Amino acid sequence: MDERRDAAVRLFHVSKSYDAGSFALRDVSLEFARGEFVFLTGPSGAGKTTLLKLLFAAEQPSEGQIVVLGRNIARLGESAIPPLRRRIGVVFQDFKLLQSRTVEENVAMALAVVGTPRREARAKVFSILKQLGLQHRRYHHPLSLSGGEQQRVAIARALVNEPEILLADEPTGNLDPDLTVDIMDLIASTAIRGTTVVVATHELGIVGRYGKRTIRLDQGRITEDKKAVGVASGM
Amino acid sequence: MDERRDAAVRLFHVSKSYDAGSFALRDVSLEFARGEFVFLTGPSGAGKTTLLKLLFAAEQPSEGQIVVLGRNIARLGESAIPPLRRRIGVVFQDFKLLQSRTVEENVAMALAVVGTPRREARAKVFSILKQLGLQHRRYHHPLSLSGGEQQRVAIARALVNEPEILLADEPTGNLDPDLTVDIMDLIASTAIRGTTVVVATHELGIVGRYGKRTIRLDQGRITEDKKAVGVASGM
Amino acid sequence: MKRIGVRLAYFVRTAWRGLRASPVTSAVAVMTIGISLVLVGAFALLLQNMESLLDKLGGELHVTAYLEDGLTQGQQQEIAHLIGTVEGVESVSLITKEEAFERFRRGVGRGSALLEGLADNPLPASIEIALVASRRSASGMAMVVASLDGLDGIDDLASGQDWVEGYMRAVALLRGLGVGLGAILALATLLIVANTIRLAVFARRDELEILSLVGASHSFMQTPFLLEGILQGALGGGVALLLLFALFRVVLPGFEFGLELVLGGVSPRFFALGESLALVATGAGLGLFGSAAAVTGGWRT
Amino acid sequence: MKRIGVRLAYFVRTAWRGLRASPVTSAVAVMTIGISLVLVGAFALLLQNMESLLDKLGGELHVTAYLEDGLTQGQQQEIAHLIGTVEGVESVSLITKEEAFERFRRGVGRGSALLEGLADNPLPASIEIALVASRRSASGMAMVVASLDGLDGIDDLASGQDWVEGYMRAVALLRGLGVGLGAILALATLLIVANTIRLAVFARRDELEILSLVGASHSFMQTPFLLEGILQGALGGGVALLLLFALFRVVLPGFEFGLELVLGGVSPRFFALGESLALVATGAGLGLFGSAAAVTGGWRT
Ligand SMILES: Nc1ncnc2c1ncn2[C@@H]1O[C@H](COP(=O)(O)OP(=O)(O)OP(=O)(O)O)[C@@H](O)[C@H]1O
Ligand SMILES: Nc1ncnc2c1ncn2[C@@H]1O[C@H](COP(=O)(O)OP(=O)(O)OP(=O)(O)O)[C@@H](O)[C@H]1O
Ligand SMILES: [Mg+2]
Ligand SMILES: [Mg+2]
Repeated sequence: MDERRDAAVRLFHVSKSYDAGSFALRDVSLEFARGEFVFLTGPSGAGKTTLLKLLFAAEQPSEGQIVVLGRNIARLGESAIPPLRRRIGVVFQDFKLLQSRTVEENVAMALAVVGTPRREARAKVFSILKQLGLQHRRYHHPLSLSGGEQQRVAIARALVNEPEILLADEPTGNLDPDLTVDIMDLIASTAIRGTTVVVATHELGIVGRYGKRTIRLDQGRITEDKKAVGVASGM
Repeated sequence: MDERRDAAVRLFHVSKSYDAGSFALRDVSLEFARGEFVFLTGPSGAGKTTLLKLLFAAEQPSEGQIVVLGRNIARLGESAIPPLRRRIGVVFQDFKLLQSRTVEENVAMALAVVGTPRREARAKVFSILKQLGLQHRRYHHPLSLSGGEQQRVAIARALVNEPEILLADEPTGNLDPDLTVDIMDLIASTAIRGTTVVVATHELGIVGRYGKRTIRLDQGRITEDKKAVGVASGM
Repeated sequence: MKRIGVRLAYFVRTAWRGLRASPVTSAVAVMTIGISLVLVGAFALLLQNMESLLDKLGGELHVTAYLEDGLTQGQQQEIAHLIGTVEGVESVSLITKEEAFERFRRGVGRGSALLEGLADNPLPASIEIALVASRRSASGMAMVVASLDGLDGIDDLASGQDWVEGYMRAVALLRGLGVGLGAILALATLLIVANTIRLAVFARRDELEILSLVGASHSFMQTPFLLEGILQGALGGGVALLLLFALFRVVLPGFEFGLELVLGGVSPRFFALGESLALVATGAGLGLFGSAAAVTGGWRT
Repeated sequence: MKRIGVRLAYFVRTAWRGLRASPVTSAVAVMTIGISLVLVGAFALLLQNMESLLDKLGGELHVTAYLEDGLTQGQQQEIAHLIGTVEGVESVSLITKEEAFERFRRGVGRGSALLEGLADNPLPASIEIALVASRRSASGMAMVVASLDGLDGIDDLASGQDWVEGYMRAVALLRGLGVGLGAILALATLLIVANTIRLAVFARRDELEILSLVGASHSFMQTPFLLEGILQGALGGGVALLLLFALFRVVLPGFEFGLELVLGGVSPRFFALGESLALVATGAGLGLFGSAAAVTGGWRT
């Protein structure tokens, strides 16, 4: 947060409307510093997922400007989106794992895309799976995993590439309390190493535990932006 | 719980092993009365989903006997499974909604299967969606819903048919705390009306709030079976 | 009773929705069936018309009985009548010496000039004997020849065995090729159609999984797919029929002259109503078969 | 450089896994391409052999110059030589009076008995003039006839215009039918193949969606599918080639006699190496086209 002066993400008066007349996001302005850890909370349908989707260019804003890692999303050509996405890790609310591939192959997809040689990729995948307590499941297919295991595979895929930004949508919704703490600690540690982390979650217990910056959305508007408690940015 | 003497579900020394050598469930014996409300908890990979899958015959036990609504699952022929499933509502951990159908059509699938006339079906669907605060989304497709909205559609589909047994796997994982309480109250109310309800969940807060019977699984074994607090069975 | 009505309505509605929900996939199936049936149908048309040509050629097969010189016209006619009663003979026609000469002159063509130098007509009168269809083979002919042999007034019997041999082989070749190619084509069509629908169903396996989970019986899940298959097949058959008719009406007349050469004066005939319906029914059958094959692939959870 | 190697390896691996992961779907595509190419290929074979038959028949087309009576052999040869130099003439061959009579006798066949009564040979000597390929038409023939007309020693010129007319029409009909049916067949094949692969890709849209979400570029996502298409197409082409060869070797000999009737002595010829490779390449092209069409259907998120 100190060395790099530019923000990782900037939103200027961003609105998003899927259907004419209703807004999933309305006039949102925000700035996330590099290496910052941010919680996104709010009731179901508040626009959390929508906000994350805008950040990795899965949706285009209806109004306003979004600058991610120095690039203006609204002005991005088709061909500029993939390179941007390779610098962003995303944990999807519905995991989006490929049933026909093993756990290892699913995680390795994120590495194949950036051209990592196979041997190197296997080593990286093994190491991240081990951190998530999944190394013994690496040759299984997602369908034969429990919900929590699948969620961890999704997290592994998002982290394996050491992304500059990590977007996590409800990353612990299927985890028990103990695992939740383990995984959130892992995610938090990436922030210490300089990754900007945005976690959308309903679990206020976790939010309280970490004392990080917390942005609350309701009906597409920011209703609260609570600064982090204390100075340290990752413990 | 008083009028009907027979149990809704009985498990006798049930084990389930997907891969030789490892057990997802191990020597589980249980009995759920009709109209009983049971929480199933335990860490990720404990076997909660596996137990639910056995109850609606999505998997066969490796050992032991399972009697559901008077039928022995292990001895059920192919053709006897559908009629049994029509008496059981299931909320899946991954929702299992059809992206190509509207919310209304997704919920109506459970009614079409039992041959409910169309007009009647529409009325029932509307009523259950309204209870879940989703009536305005009934012509939307699941992809255009937030995670929490999709979860409620899955709940609606499980409930619309007034099943004798309701199995819910992590039904509030994508809901914010307020909605969670609303939905859990709705689910609990079905138990009062005589439905046997089994809810697998990580959220110990909810479990505590309702003071219901709570079965804790760990590595496929029952490690705790806490009886309900008090007498009333649904409030 | 009411339940059945509800269910039927559901099946039809679901099948219809299935068709509309995946228009590209459905169009592919219809088109595949259509194109395949155009090929099969064109082939059937060709065979059918070829058969009439063969029939016509077969009608020209005959045994010739050369009569002795010096018979009166009455005697000749008597012999002709007698031959007409022999088993296996369909009809007879008498060729007088003069007619024979005239035919020969025409047959020789340009060289006929040199016939003018002939003083006398050396050709005999003859009787052309057409055979019933079942005797139109080398052996059948030989039987007829045998039963005529030795008849009074007949000098010689010629059955053009060589030609018969060739004709019979050509018929066998064409029929064989026809049936063989037709069978290959039909098999290919069946495979392609079944697999196309299989893929289409595969693309909708989510739906089948969910239906199964909410307690749908196998027949409940399968019926709409089967209906869809039948409908797609029938549509494909209809498309094929229209295309064939268009080809027949629009394309063929341009080749009229050439066709005459190929078909030898047999004017080409399109399918009758029954055959047209059979084509559509074949399409429906293909669709049903394809979707049945696709749908019985086991999909428990 | 290293990146490119890594990437290439990835593409090949992914394409191969794609083929193996959905063996049924891949087999369907290969089979569809194979069957389609068998039809197209059988047709091409037929056309090719028919063309040689037509060529052979065309080679028999000729203008006949009947020579005046009473020329010496030397004079006749001189005229033949002269005619050989005329533009449009490919070759000439002299038929003496005796040869002409012998031919006529053979041509008449059974009726030849009556020629024995002739005292004198009334047939003229003639020169048969074969034309270069470009002149093998009614008008081309007329031009040659015109330039020979009035030549000393020539009594009459006959070009068998009627026959030429019929021949030319038959050729036009067959070529037209050939090209027309071939085009329809090729189009049908293209459609079926493209749509089969389209369905196959459709069945794997999840993979494309996820790849896109983790930042794969379009070319990165498409290349394995295109490779797969090419591979399936080439395999289909190979299958077609084998099937055709089997048909050619195993099935045709059974019809040898009949074939001779149809092909008129032209012995059937299979594809040469180049043509065989072209068939496989056509398959690969079809596969590439099909997967390209399937893959460029837009799949952002
Ligand atoms: N693709 C879409 N098309 C139309 N409407 C959409 C689409 N995606 C989201 N919406 C709507 O936009 C609103 C915000 O959705 P969003 O998914 O951002 O909510 P959320 O905060 O992630 O909720 P949850 O906690 O339930 O996941 C919701 O009302 C939703 O129905
Ligand atoms: N189809 C399958 N094939 C093989 N192994 C399986 C299969 N389904 C589940 N398992 C394994 O069985 C164990 C229990 O899985 P289950 O899904 O029942 O856990 P769970 O309690 O629901 O966990 P979670 O809270 O993470 O959803 C896990 O270790 C899982 O990997
Ligand atoms: Mg969301
Ligand atoms: Mg589970």
